[in-house]
Amino acid sequence: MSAPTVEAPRRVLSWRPGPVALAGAIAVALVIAGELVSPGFAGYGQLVNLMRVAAFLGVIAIGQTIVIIAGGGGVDLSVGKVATFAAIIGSRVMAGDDGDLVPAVALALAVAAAIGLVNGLGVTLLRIPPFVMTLGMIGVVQGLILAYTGGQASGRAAPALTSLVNGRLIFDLPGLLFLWAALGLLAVWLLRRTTFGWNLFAVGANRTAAELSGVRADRTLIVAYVLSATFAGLGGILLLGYTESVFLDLADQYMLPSVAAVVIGGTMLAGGIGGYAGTAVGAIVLTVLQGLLTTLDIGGAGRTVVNGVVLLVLLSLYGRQRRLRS
Amino acid sequence: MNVLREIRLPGVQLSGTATVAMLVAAVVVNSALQPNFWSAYALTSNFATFVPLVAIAVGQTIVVLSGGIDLSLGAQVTLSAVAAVQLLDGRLDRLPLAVAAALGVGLACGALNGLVVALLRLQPIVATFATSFVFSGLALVVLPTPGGSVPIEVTTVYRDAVLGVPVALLAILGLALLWWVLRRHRVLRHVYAVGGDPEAAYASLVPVARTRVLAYVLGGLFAALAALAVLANTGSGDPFVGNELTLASVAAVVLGGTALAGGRGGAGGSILGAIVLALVTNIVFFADVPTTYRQLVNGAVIILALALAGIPALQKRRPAA
Amino acid sequence: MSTLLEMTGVRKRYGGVQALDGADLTAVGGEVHALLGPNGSGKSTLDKTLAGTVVPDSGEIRIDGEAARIGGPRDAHALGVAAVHQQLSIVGDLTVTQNVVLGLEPVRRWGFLDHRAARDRAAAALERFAAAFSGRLPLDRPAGTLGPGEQQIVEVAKALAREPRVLVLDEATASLHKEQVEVLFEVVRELRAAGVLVLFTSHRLDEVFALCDRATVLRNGRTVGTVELAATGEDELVRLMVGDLPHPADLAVAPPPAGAGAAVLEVRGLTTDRLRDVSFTVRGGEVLGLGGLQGQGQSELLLALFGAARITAGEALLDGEPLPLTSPARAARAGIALVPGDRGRQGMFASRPIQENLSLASMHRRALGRFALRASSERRAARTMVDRLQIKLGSPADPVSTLSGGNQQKVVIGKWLLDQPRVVLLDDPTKGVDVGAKEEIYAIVRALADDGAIVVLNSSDNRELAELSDRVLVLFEGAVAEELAAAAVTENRLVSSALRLAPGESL
Amino acid sequence: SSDGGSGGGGGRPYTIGLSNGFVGSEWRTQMVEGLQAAFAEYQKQGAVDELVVESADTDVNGQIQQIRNLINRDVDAIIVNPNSETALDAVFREAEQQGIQVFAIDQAVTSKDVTNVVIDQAEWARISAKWLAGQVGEGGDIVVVNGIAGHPANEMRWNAAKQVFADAKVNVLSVADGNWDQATGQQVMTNLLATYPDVDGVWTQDGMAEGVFRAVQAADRLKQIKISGEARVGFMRLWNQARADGFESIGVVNPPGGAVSALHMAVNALDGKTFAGGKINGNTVTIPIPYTVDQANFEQHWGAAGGESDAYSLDGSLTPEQAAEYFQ
Ligand SMILES: Nc1ncnc2c1ncn2[C@@H]1O[C@H](COP(=O)(O)OP(=O)(O)OP(=O)(O)O)[C@@H](O)[C@H]1O
Ligand SMILES: Nc1ncnc2c1ncn2[C@@H]1O[C@H](COP(=O)(O)OP(=O)(O)OP(=O)(O)O)[C@@H](O)[C@H]1O
Ligand SMILES: O[C@@H]1[C@@H](O)[C@H](O)OC[C@H]1O
Ligand SMILES: [Mg+2]
Ligand SMILES: [Mg+2]
Repeated sequence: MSAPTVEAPRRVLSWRPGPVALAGAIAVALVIAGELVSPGFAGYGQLVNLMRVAAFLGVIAIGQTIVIIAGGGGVDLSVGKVATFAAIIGSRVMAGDDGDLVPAVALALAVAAAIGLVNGLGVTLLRIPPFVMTLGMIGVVQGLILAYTGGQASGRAAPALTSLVNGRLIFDLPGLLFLWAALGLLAVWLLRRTTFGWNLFAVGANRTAAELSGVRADRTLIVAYVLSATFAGLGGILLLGYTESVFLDLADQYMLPSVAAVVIGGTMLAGGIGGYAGTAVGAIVLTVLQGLLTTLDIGGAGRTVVNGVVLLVLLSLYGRQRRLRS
Repeated sequence: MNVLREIRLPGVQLSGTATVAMLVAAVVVNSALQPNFWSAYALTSNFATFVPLVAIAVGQTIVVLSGGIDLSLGAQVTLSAVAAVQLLDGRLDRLPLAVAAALGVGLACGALNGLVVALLRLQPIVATFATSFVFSGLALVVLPTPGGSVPIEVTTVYRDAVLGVPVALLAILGLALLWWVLRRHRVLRHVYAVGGDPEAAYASLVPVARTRVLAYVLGGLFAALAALAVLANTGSGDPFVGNELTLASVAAVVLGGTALAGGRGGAGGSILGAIVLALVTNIVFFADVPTTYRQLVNGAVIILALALAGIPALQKRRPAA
Repeated sequence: MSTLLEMTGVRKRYGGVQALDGADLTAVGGEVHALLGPNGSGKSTLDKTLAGTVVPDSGEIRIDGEAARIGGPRDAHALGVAAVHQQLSIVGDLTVTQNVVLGLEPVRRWGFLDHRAARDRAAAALERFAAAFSGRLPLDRPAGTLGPGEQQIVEVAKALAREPRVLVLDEATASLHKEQVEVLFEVVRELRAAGVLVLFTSHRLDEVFALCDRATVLRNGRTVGTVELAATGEDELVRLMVGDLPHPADLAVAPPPAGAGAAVLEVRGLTTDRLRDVSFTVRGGEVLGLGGLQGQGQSELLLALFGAARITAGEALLDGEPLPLTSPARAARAGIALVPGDRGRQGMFASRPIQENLSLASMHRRALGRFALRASSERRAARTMVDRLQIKLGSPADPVSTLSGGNQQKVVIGKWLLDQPRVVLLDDPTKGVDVGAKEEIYAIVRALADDGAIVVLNSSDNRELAELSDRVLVLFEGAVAEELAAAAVTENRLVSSALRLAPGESL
Repeated sequence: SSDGGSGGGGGRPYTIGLSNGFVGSEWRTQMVEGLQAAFAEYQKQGAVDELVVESADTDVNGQIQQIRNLINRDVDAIIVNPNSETALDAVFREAEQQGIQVFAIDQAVTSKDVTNVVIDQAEWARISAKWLAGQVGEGGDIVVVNGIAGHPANEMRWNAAKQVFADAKVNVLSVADGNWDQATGQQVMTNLLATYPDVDGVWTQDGMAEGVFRAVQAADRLKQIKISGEARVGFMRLWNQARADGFESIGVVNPPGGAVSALHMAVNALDGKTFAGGKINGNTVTIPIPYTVDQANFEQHWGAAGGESDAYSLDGSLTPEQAAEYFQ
């Protein structure tokens, strides 16, 4: 046996920079393509706009990343509805008044977290497959929304929230981007530098082994679903700041794109592999793609087909699974 | 070692009895709430309603068994349906052509999915989400606005009964029979093996890539059959008609006892699961649940059904602490 | 006899690891050829290039003198190669029959399955091993419900059913008990007589000497020589494999918390589905072995003590305090460690870095507020274990799946050593571990005991039990049948005791 | 109603069913609530006894099930806001065969077994398109934020508006889809502005104008870009605030109250009356667009509706008397 080789552990805690860099390169390529086909697309103002739009998806996808990493078929299809519900609660409570902003956000996030808790309990204690648990939850939350609003969402964003989201800070960048950066760093830290994060990866990679290593797998999973719903709720609140008014289906459309952003970012749906940096870039890629498709005047049908094809190309660049034969 | 096997279980897998029990309960409750549940019209119309979801659920089952999932099945239904209805143009003599077109489209869509999932090795949830855009976009190209018509004979026969047995029920039995036949074929055995453990299957000489492609192709085949049922049920073409069947098909698969992780389960359960799903909607209606709460109750019932099935697993798993 | 198989200059690189670095192997039909080497030397990789699950970067494989292109398992099958890999290829949800015929299912017209023919073929392949299933072949049981040894036999039967000319057995005996091994050997000898080439890999040298004709030894991915075993002594072979045996390092493991020296574990009437009224007492500093035929509840007992089995009666006290037997997490917090028997399923996080695998069980101790990790201290902790256990790796950031089997096992053990356990439960801890590493692990076990920890050890290897245990409980059908103490703990005694208890199963 | 099995027919009081396949929109809520209020009036008169509401987010297949449930509930008439222009044809026939009268609202359907009671979507679009064309003038450049491509109402509206712009020689630079969703409309308009910062106007439909406005406002181009608006309170609030700076817009009412108009028609029809000649074209009864909010009458409408919540659509429906005039 040769002497044990311990290489300089240069990337002990950073996992696979590959997909992130690649996704970033693709985002840049899309922007350049956009500028070529519709000049103005790569202007500073438009880039900032795109980043701002990406932020909503990016924040919602934080939780989606966590849940997917947790494995066991982990996925949260209810993020869109939960985001909508949080925005509805928030807008009704703050009702356009800065004074009520904090309680409004707190209440909205608490309700979101409670929904996440139910998802988590269903997935762990009752062993309902996450896909179906969170799918059923969509109907439940929709019912709660109708009951809460009577079918008419009302209320308005507090000015402070709007100026946080839309207002320009340094470099003419909206506050939302700083907020997203901070949340993103928090997510990365949580995943890479905390016992929760490492437990999460362990549970995702091999739940039995995790339990037999003393990890409380159920608790970890429940926390994952609570975080997912909470970040979704936060995304909904931020979206409220952007639109200022609220609607019954405000954030519903984020359901599958949030999963796509995670996968494009290199996280494996099988669980146990991935990270948030990739997801953030994935959210940007998807948003730039939508922006590009919007400015191309190719008609709804063509746009839809191109959207699908480009997604496939993106995925085939790195969203691939291992091969069976090495 | 059974303890650890349970810890390892990725989710509930309903037993056949649980699914059947659910169906019986749904039928009993529904017939109690709906006075004319057993009338000829109610029976034929109920079964007519079930067929599209049943068909697509069988297709989804095969894909799920292979370890995948197909979020484009609904879009495939749409594309197959609009292709068929365009050719059909209201003429009965064109029916064989239209059926062939629907099947051809379904198989081609399945082949594309198989290609991207098995050969390019893209992750199925997102890959098929992407192909669903391709299929729905193409559906709009084929049929830019709703139109086209199905010969009246087709829609009439679909709503008819033969010797008191609804034609739509016969269609469901036909789907079950098709499944029963497939189940006895080597390809389905390989589908189970690949879904159960791809690496082991590969080392055991199973043509993994080809099997995966075939699973998606079979998914497409059943999507095409669903499309034909949709056409018979609706009587005309619509470029959005099937898209929402997708998620319901996954719910039906799980209610039917197939593990989303792959390799375990079967389409028999999914057929029952699809019927249960449709009956729950009826029950909620006939129980006069206020409209505000219908979706809530619907979602909660599905979660509860799965939860009840999960409780035995819970009890087995841990000692009373 | 003419050369049947010739592998020359085979190279395979995985990222930063050169798994095979120009390995050669030449073998003839009608011999049992051992493929030996320390953990990570490339044995399995070489086997896989032959079986088609790994495509080498370069090198040549000739069969009957013809250059063979093996692009996948089915190419290998066409050339008459069948393999039992170290990592089993059993599909747990399929029945035993379905597994045995998998990929080569007998079919009738149009590809429809012929169930009768499949059963017949499976029954024929398994018949030889009937005794291992207490006479009744579990043809229709899902293979996943079988024990590890039984699964291993199904895997062997599957390979045999392919009627190979070249049969690869990569640690195919690792989960087998002595009796089962004997049956397998009989079959192998018949195959040899029929002109089949059997490539045999095992870390149990007695098996190698008992069965094989020649041995090719790999080191660091290169062939260091081929020897006639009849003319080679064990020491010589070991030296060929590992160079001079390293002195077990000065293994100062983290000592258990002060005052734990007098720890006492008292088990009273422990009963589960598979255990009947098990009672015993162990003290700190003692190694308690669990003996008997395989599958008599040894693993279940360890799992039960770790809170991972459903207990219907009984209790366990550590220093007089009742142990929570309800969850592994609680057990771990009470100072218990378990090295489980099934490394892949229960022990490791294949896709996660070696670093995390090592840190996981103990990181909360080093974390700020049990939550915030410091990269540097985690790195240091992992490095300590890598050095102590001499884990051969590229970088600690690599997934643990990139390690050889033996090195993976060291990682699984290492994660608990960082946690300063008071009670260490070991389920076959040296399965698949090479001679050198085995010595290291033995030294660790002794050091743990010397520092006052309680060690409970299950092993499929009676030699190992005899060497390490102060006392052995022989289990039979979930109950303690006999207790062997001190001088009575010998390999022979263990074997005879196990067999005597199962007269119906004379193998 | 008490007659079993075959449903339909019989005299007063009538049972009416509503099938609505989309609830993610305040407009639909208003539609349902308006119908319920009008229904209560008829109930007092003893003309009707029960309103059976089927309202959920669903697809065509689900709506077929809704309608079958209503048939099984023995309703006398069904008011349906259809999820498809064509794909409910066969189930409508089932209803017709059981003697149930079906009225489609909001969007016309092709089935001859149904009476469409709808506004003229093409005309609805033409009003705002003409206004915008007038604002940007010949040679003006505009972009368009439409609803969902392939959706019948969307196609009808856009085909009419497109013609208006062609006739007025207005250049349509790009057409994008905003999914009848304010947030999406806002994002889409933001993207369009990046590529076409110098457009003179944007034509959009109801349900997206508020988002489009915010996007233009964020780009600080409200003064340069004309926006065809919507008659909803949220948009009108923005309009009101911007009026001081000279902002002008238009909001054509797309009345949720169409359901109420249809209810009046249904009661008349169930009473055995038939449509007067000239009032029905094929199987379509076109009800007038109630009114249009414009620069001139803004104050008046804002004064009346400003207290409602943002999602409220300005509304209007036929009175029972007006509805009766459609019959012989
Ligand atoms: N880790 C994995 N997880 C899931 N799928 C995988 C994995 N690795 C490989 N696959 C799939 O299995 C296939 C195995 O490759 P290969 O092409 O050799 O298949 P095969 O069994 O030889 O079939 P054929 O001979 O028909 O090509 C890959 O193409 C891929 O689709
Ligand atoms: N899939 C893989 N990815 C990366 N490295 C690998 C992979 N498989 C094997 N290796 C590396 O190749 C080397 C040889 O491994 P191999 O499994 O062939 O060893 P072995 O001789 O069979 O060892 P053991 O006795 O422990 O089974 C090891 O260093 C191992 O870490
Ligand atoms: O049906 C449509 C409604 O749902 C939407 O919200 O507004 C416009 C209507 O035509
Ligand atoms: Mg090996
Ligand atoms: Mg191949």
